[in-house]
Amino acid sequence: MAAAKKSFIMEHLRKAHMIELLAKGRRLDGRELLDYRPIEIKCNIIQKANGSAQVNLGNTQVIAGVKIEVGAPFPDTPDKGLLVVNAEILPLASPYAEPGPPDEEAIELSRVVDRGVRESGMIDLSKLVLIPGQKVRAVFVDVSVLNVDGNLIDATSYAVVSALMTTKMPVLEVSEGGGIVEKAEYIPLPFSTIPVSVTFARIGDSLIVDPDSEEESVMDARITLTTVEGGHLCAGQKGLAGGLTYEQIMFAAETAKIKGQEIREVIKKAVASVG
Amino acid sequence: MAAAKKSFIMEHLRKAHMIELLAKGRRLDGRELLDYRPIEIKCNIIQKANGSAQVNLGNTQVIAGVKIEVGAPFPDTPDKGLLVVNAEILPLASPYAEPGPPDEEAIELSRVVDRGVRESGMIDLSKLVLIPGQKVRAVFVDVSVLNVDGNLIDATSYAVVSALMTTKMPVLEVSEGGGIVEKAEYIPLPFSTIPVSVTFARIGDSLIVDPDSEEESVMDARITLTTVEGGHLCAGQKGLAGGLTYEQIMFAAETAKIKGQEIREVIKKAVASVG
Amino acid sequence: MAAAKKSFIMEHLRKAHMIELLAKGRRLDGRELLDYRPIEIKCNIIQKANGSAQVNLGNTQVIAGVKIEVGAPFPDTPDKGLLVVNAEILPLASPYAEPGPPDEEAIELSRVVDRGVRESGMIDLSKLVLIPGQKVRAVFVDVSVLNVDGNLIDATSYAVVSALMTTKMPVLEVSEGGGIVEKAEYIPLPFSTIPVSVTFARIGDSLIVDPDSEEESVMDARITLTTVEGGHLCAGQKGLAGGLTYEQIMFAAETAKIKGQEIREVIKKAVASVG
Amino acid sequence: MGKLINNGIRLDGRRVDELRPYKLEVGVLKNADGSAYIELGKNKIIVAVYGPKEVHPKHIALPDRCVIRCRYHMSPFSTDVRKTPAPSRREIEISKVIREALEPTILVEEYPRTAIDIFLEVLQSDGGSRCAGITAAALALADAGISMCDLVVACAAGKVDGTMVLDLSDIEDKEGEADMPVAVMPNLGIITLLQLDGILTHEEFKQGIDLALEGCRRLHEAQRKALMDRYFKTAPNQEVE
Amino acid sequence: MGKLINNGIRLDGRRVDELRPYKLEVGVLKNADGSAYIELGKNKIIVAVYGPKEVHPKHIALPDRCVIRCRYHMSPFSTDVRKTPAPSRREIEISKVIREALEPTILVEEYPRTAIDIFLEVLQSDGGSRCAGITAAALALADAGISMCDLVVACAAGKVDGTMVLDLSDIEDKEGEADMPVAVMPNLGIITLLQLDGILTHEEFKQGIDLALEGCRRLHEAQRKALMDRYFKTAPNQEVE
Amino acid sequence: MGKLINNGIRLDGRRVDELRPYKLEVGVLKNADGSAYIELGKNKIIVAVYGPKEVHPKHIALPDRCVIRCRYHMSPFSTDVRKTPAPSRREIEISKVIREALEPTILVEEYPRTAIDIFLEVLQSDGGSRCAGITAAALALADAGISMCDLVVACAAGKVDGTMVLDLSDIEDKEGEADMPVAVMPNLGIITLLQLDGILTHEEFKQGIDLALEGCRRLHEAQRKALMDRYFKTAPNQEVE
Repeated sequence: MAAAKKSFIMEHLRKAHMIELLAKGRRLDGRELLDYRPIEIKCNIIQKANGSAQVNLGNTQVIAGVKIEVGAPFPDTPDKGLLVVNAEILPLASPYAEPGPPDEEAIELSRVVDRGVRESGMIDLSKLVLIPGQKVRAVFVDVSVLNVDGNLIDATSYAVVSALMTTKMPVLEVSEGGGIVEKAEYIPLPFSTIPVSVTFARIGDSLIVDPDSEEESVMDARITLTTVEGGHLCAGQKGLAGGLTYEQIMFAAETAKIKGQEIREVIKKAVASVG
Repeated sequence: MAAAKKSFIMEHLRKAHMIELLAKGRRLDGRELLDYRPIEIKCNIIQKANGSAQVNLGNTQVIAGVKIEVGAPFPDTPDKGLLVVNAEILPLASPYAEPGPPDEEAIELSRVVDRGVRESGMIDLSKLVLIPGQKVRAVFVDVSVLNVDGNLIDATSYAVVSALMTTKMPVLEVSEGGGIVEKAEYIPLPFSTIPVSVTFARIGDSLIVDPDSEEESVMDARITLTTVEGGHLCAGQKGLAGGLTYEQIMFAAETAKIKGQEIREVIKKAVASVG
Repeated sequence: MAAAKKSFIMEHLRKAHMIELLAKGRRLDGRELLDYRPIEIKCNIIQKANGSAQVNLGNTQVIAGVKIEVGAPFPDTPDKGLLVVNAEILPLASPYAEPGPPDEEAIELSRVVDRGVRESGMIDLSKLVLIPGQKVRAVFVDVSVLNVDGNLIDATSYAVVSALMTTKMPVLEVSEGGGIVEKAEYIPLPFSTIPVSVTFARIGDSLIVDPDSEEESVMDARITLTTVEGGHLCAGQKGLAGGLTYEQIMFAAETAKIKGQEIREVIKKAVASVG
Repeated sequence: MGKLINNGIRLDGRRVDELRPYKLEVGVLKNADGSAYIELGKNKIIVAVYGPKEVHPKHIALPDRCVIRCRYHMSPFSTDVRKTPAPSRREIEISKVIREALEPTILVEEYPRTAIDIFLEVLQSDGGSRCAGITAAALALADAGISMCDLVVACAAGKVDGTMVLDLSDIEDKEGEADMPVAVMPNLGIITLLQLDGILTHEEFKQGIDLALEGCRRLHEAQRKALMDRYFKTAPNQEVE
Repeated sequence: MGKLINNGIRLDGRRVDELRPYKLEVGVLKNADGSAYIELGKNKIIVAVYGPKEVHPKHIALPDRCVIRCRYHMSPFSTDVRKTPAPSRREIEISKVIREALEPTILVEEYPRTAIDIFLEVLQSDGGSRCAGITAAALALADAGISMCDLVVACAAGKVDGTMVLDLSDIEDKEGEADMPVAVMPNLGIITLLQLDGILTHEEFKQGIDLALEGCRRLHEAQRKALMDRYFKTAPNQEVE
Repeated sequence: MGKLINNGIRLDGRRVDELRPYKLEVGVLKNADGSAYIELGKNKIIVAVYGPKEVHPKHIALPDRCVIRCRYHMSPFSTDVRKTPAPSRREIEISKVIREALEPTILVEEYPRTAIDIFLEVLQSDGGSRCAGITAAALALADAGISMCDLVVACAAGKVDGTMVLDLSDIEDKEGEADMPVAVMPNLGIITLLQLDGILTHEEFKQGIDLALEGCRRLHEAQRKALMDRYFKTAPNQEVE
């Protein structure tokens, strides 16, 4: 996505104004520094997918869909299924998004969300093996970003996790000849912990969570920290052309644990409601 | 192919002049509204291909070549051979054609001609199976457009059909181990009906067949209707940024039947002449 | 690599000056017309590669690395291993190099060096077959050009030949089931003659060897001739938008034999030093 | 008895001249200048319009009119078997015919030197997704305030088990004899999309177009209602018109 | 006795210094500014020239000369096994050497800030297609009225069964010991293309070039005749020169 | 006993807080405006900087600052299994995080309307190549004379066999529990890169950052020495500072 063309004077004014406001602990839309916007999660909205979820995080809207296929494992992990997360920032999502292959922003988005899920151990890939070294289940999680209003990483992450949690896959049996027979029965994906990412923006000296597009347009640095059930960290990614102090990072790590637990409950509730 | 850069005033004048002329039932090159330009078809011009034909439709020149290979069927049609039609508007064909992968115009051309052949049932793909679900014949029909002077769809369609009708393929035998053995004998492709497309241009209120480049540069809408032996319709495609009335479409459907039968005879004669 | 943007007047002056100088048998950097710049060859510099060599030819710097894999032979040469030479002019090598897939200059470079090795018969590809028609060794020689200062063809050629000569590959055994078992033992690639390319530039009426970037920027034509041990020619490629006389070509052929033998000794010595 | 129609009743319980259930909504995306959403059978399609806006690169701008660009794209999870995200040749052709179905109604001369982008995303696909997409895209254009001389509405007819039927589902499209998508400017009666795949007699061809136009007429009512809901529902109990 | 030459006679019946049958034609395409067609053995190649014309993008234009662009491309049906339409690395290299074989004869300074495009399409391929392509392309340039200081004509020599032969066929190219394509400006005697694949002694190298130049001389006669036929055949029985 | 650490000693003989052997060199390429080379364990990485320079295409230039572009690329022979030359998604992401780790220190406002290109080529890869690349790239920027408010230096810490360790090798990265690359502006103490893959308690996270920063401190000494060697070693036996 091309960066928004900016009026440079207006940009500096807006940033100065926002820094002043944040120093008083307030944000343009009235939120506290560590408040998320409303999070709405709707699961099972795409019947043709094995699992799906739409997440609205304020005006940011994303849909994740899970498709499960049979494929070959990677040569160096013959005893593991495949997990592939891929996000596309659709051209309908923003005046700055353009058709074409994913740019570096979309690739980073996909890979950060992928690592959050993968490193948390949420999905036990060793349970997705059909014939070791030959046939495994491949879990494709595709994300379509429909409207961009900041913090795509968290919205995408929650959609991916919710879609995985509501995924049903057919029981498969390996026949004697090595063929795969699909049964009419469906089982859930083998998942355990729920990883939750929390994304911070640094604007001036203030650290806020869940920046919207206007805040992102003036932020200096970004950091995403993902925690597992219980609060341990499992993934992190600093972004943008600014830095962070040691103290800011430690503060973010503590906050990610607390906010992560709150959001984990939101996800659980949304998933339970379609249970 | 990039649209021709146009002088807008000249374009409007030319169009006004052409509409006036067409209202009197005449065309710039002297044809009647429902006259085709001369159609020349030469078959078997590429010895390395299994079948081939060059079609000159006025100054529009195209060559189709058929290559038959052995491939795997699509998973959802294990009992059918493959048919692939692909047309390239070569950069030597026009000042507006450019090197590179096919643009939307070339893709539409390929797909419209492909559907005309496919939906007519001309080629019985079920007779091209060698080992069901594993090995089938794959019929590649590639078209090189050498000179563009309007109505590429019909020229390409006639070249593809003529090339298929003159195609010879080696007899193949499946050995016990599942290998494929090529015999020295050659047989024709199993084909039945001859689909013939007829393309109309609407310019103002007039409907003409076989538009040349000059007519295409001012046409409002295009419609192609393909008929099979006996006159039933088997494929259709409206194109361009204008519409058609109900009556124009019904008139086109009737005309496609009549002109289609005339052109079918031309194709048969060309094919018969190479035995 | 985009051609250098040039000041046209300066270019003409520089060329005139250089032609004058060359007519007196002298070059800008003091070399004789048939002198190479110093050739430094360091082998085995990349431990993860099966073979490797860095060549510095004046300020031109290239690294070649050999990786040996198991692959399928081409259908029309079931009894031969694979040899693939691929050179990339890295963006760090010159202000005019750009990231992206190889352009025509890099493709020509790869293919000319590839043919020099291939046509010389240096590598006996028939000795790289594991299971005829099914599994063979594939020898990938990748070249990263690190700094461009003229005569990439020769620098790349010497690096590729030196890397191949120092290549060690694991002994492979074909098990009964057709599997490939890798042994802990290593053997050299089966090579015989050492092909050596010699590249000439024509500037005005003078023929020089090993042009640097400044000489290349004014050269009229280029010719590369490769000889095998003993002096026979095995490959040639004329380049650039100028021509050569019959006499110039015959002179180049004789000179390629003499200079080739000198450089062959340099390569042998470098290879022997790591033996 | 056919396998797709029994006693005049189709597999999904419809009569031969019945549409699948549908739902139309206008103004569903915040960033787009105009947007709309359609469900038709299992189809779920969202459409955004951006423009009129500056054109990049500039040399493709036209001095006397705007450029219309259109992209029909399927999300990877929208199909029975996962679709790779890169646009297929099918998607490229459909993008073209959708653009050409909508362009006749846009007053392109009102927006010289600009571009209008129409993006259709198929979130779930069923038979007739190009028609459903056109019906929604016309609403998104209206929502964006683009000058048009009419709406455009689309619907397919086809031949299934020897009978002409309206609005083919996925399985009817695959197993049936013919499919014919039609788009029309409903007030002007101008047909702006016509495709045919499969063999029809001339009589069936006419029947099919008549049937498709009848489907378009009904969907056009739904279009009008969706626009009303968006723009004139000032108070809950006060239906405008 | 070799398998490719027996008693001085090659598989296709030729002597070692004989060309394959050929046919040259000028002005075969309507839209191109210049065009030509060549058959040489089984080769069938058509060439179009467009230009001098405006350059896009503009920043690649040169202030003191024209840019020459060249594309050698094989139709998918031109080869024994179907070739995918996307340009291969081989086609990209051959496009470059053909351009560099033709460029020495073009008076590029006469056309500052413009481009000349040369498009070669191989409709059927045989040994020596790059040489045949160059021979035809020079005619297409002449047909386009481009200022040139000479024509260019090309022909290969090579080593087959230990013998130096002229104009290798497909099988001689594949099974033979060496192949050496040569292009020359026939009146000026300047060599503009030289490639060699395969081992030759210096004596054989010289023989090969001499043989190739002799082939070029004969093909140049054919070039002149083709141009005559196109431009000076005013009346049927009146041979000009 | 773990399989990667025994009695506090790692497979390659290091203690848990020890760096692999390293070597830093400045000014290694002739054409680049600045360049540097680093070896760290088996990593061999060369970095070139070009700029500040004119931007193409012009519309991506910024009126009040320079654009920083960065490419991290692995040579095909740099890895255990040959890597195809086209950039992978991993390389694209790493290019972005390296650029964002370096950009905070560059005084971009000093170079309006220009671009600075940073090219990293991994000639041989080992664990921690992105960190080693950043450490070398900062030297290449300094060598190019780019205005910076500090250097940048990077090092990873991680968890292996339950223990926090410094500067993970390839096998420790693959078989260990967690890897955390960190970059810092050493004099200002600002952290410009932080990534984490794998589960850590908050205490381990803090330990890891402390360990990584200690590694950075040591590598920063090496950076300073490399710059001294390049710029102030006027006579062999005269060490400056």
